[in-house]
Amino acid sequence: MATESAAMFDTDELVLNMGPQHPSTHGVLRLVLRLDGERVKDVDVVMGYVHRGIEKLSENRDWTQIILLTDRMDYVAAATNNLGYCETVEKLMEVEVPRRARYIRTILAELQRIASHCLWLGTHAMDIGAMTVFLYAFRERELILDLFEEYCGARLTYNSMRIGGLPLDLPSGWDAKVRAFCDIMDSKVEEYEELLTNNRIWLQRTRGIGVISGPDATALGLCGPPLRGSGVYRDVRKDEPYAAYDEFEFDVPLGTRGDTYDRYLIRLEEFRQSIRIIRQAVDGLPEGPIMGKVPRLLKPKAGETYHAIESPKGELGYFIASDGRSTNPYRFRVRPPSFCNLQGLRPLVIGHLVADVVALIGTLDVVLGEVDR
Amino acid sequence: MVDDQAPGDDKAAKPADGGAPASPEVTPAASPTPAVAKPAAAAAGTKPKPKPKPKAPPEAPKGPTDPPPPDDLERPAYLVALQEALPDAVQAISYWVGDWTVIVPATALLDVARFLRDDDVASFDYCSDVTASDWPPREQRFDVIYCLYSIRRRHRIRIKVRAGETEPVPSVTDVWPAANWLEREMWDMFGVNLTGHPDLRRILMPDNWQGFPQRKDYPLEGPGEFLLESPMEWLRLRNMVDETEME
Amino acid sequence: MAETIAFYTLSVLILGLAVLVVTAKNTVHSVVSLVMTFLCVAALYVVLEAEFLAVIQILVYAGGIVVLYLFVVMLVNVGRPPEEHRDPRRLSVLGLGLAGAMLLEVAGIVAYSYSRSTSSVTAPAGPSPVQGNTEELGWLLYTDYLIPFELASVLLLVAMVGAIVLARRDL
Amino acid sequence: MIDTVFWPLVKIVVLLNAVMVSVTFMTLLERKVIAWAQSRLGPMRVGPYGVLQAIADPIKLILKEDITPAKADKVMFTLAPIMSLVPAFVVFAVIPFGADPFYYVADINVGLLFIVSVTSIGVYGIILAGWASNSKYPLLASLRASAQLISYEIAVTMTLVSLILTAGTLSMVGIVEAQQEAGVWFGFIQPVAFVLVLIGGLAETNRAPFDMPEAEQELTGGFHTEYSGMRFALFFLAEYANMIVISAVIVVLFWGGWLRPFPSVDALAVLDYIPQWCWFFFKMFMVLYLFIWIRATLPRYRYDQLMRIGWKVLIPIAIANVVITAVVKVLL
Repeated sequence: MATESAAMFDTDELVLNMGPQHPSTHGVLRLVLRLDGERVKDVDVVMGYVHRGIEKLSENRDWTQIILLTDRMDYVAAATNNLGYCETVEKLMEVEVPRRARYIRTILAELQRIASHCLWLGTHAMDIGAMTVFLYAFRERELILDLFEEYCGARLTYNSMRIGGLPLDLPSGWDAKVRAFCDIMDSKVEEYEELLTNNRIWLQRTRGIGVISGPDATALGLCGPPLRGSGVYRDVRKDEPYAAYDEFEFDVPLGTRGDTYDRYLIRLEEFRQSIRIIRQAVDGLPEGPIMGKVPRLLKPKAGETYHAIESPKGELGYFIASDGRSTNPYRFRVRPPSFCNLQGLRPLVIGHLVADVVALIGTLDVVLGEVDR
Repeated sequence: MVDDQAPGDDKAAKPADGGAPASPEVTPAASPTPAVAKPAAAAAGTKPKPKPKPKAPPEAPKGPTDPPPPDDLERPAYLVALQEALPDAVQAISYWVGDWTVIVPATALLDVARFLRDDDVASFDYCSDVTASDWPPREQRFDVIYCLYSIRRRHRIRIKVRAGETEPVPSVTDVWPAANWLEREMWDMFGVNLTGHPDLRRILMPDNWQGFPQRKDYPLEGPGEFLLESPMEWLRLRNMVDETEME
Repeated sequence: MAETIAFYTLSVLILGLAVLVVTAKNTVHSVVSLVMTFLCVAALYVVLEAEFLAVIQILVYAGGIVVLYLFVVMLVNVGRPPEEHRDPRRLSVLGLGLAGAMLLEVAGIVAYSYSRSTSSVTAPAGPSPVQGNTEELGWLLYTDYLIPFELASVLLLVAMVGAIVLARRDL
Repeated sequence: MIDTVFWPLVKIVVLLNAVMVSVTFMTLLERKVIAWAQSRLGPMRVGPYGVLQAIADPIKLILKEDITPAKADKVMFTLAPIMSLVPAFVVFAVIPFGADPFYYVADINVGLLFIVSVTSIGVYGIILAGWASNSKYPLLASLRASAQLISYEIAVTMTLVSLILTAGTLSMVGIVEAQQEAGVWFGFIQPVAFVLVLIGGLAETNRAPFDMPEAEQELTGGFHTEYSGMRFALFFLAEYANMIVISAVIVVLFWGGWLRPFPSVDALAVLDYIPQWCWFFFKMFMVLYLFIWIRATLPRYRYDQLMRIGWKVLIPIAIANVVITAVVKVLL
């Protein structure tokens, strides 16, 4: 009897399988949580459910055909994926991109950043239970998608860049629409702030949740807003300028505490900075060609390079090796920011509650299409 | 999930496509084995099999060029420091379109990694990427590539380690925790013989996957050679895993 | 007439459910039967026009205590098959003895109350200045039975403190 | 016989149907209000402006296949939705929609206590649903829900004590009459109590921002994850019926029930031409609207924060409120 009652007071570990079909794992992420009550003791992150082998596929495609494969990685930020790939190949081929094309690329990339952050804000807020923000954010994202549709005809997977420049010039009147959008977005960011920034519940749900120090975040390879949220000054746009970023003024917001709330503030500030960049780019848009001098048959010289850009999620790097003989890359490797950020989930989550798990998945802003590729 | 197979053995997972029974583990990395060097062998005119591959690439590259830097180019301070501190560790230095690469032997990898992380001039505190590329004709077929970045000093470097199929490559997870998953993915895709990794499991492919998809001799199409060989067995294994996964 | 029907129906229900409480193999089923029993008892109180008592019966027993029972039962039983009854006849002698004693006691009380049927058992000492069931109960508790009432509350307080001390090991 | 059996039965039937219909339209109202809050239109397809959506939804739920999971406890799985629905409906018996006995089923002298005790039974439906589903998410959710219900019940009941002290009666009709005599709605005398009951009511009905038990994003729907079809609809009915109950109780206790504004000011007697039940339903609608508005606006609390608020904030305030009310009552 004594042993029995002792056994009855043992606490069992509850293994909870979260996903891959779960409303807030942002796709097909699966978490195997080991719970003590509702507190997470350990988590095993399982992924690969949408692994399509984009790297392998790309090694068997033309250099140009790969652009449309990159659309499918981070499908909420297709333009930055295009940009990163095209920049890398241009670096490998040492192609000069005309200034106008670089400006337009910057505008597209920053619009894309706003769109991606809108989606992040909506889903993150939704995970924490603020469902109205979700629809507000999607309302603004819709405006950007309209702009993209007008530019290249597609709303999600744009295929909007080419190696050496751009396939299309801006439609007439597009810049005015972008300016109008910037004005709208300015006021909408205020609206998001009103709804969330000083909301007591929002503060309680995000402050002090998922704290990670700057050195830890660096060591873990976090990138983008999660890294900057811990106060590490790292923004590829500033550190290794690409496209036309060295010609614009913008600030890199940094966090101080490294918690979910700081990462939220940073992304909200990035809305404003993106708008600032877009305004400068639209105002200073130079005339000129949109396509550089690129041979018709792309066949870079044998060699390898790694090039990174700042995608909305963080450092999006491409490692590309050309063998100099075939018309496809010999090795095509993507350094997916979501993948590296997702690696930070385990240390962030341990010790928190189940309800925080969804908040932390949200704060890392992972897109499973990019994690799995 | 956690207590699934311990897939540390990359020999068992050699793709055996098209009925080429040559097993690479007989002569590991000693000479280009028939299976791995088949395209090269076909190009050379020798005919090891009566059934040649219909779509063999015309000529397989022998390996990356790794061009040396031009003589008039000044080497960055961190490279000089590295060469001074560990002169034996640097096999070669390569420069291409603005990227510096040091090629180090696998045995010296950890020393180089620690030096690059801790040295004040270098201070490569951020491990951007770990990946590999596969050059089957070469004796040491894998290039394991570490893309490093220094947030403090804002410069980049790549470390490259050449490794044969069974040659051990130490894990740098202790140096940069970021390498944990990246190495897992590299192992998952290439089957590089990683040693000392804390959690070496498949990451993108299913746990019971056979073969390493990113290798150049792995077929692009088809649901995997294992499925082609014995679909019923594949189905059985798959169902079994599904049941045991249900905790 | 209607009251009689209600009384007997409820009595049968209570007895049947009470038997279910002790015979159900699954502990959760047994606890649910217990809840039903309490609800029927409450209904019985309503028939006796003791609404306050009925409501308190539901609130305290059905809505409070048994919920905690259910909690414990659910948590302890997760993933375990319901335990088989061990030798059911082992304690039957003791049980029978207790039942007999209980019967004797009830019989004694009935006989005693019949023998003194002139004076009401529940009559308050002083004249009650209030009307109604609830008020009367309150009046009784705070006049005649003040000390037992306060003692009971102190007892509950002690029990609560004890439970907290037991539950928190790091106190 | 007609007075004691027939009329009450008729009233019960009418009331039950009215509650069911109002629940369906309540869902439509919720969808519409939230849609407007979110700058969209909400249901627009079924009927003009989507008003018939309220009919289409229940029909859909009734026609859906009713699935019982293979490893569920069949008896309890069926019993749970019933156990959560019945208390929610029983409570309507004592809610007075007007001064005339025609407007309520019963006026028992422990009306308020009756409501508290009967609603406390509703927790069984949730616990048993979670347990009987034999699935982890519902189990976690039902644990959350029952812990939440029990803790907030304490706070709400404590607060109600101060109301009882103010009104001097437990009868629902009596409480409204007391407000008439006092000439002021108790919401103005006991604003703290109103806020407490409102928060507690939100928590007890598992509404945002306290909707952890049903947190779709965390627990994939909560204790009714495994339910479908009509049994799910029963939970749905129970939840919304509970909302209506809570709003009705709030109206009776704090906003004068069927009374017009400023019941003691004769100059406004013209307002009496509006029927009493209209006042009641108007006030109830306002409270329900408040519930929906809150849901559209606020994020969700975390479970431990919710419990902390319940035990460390609401209950102490409620107890303090009782003490203060008692002292004031004795002094006056």
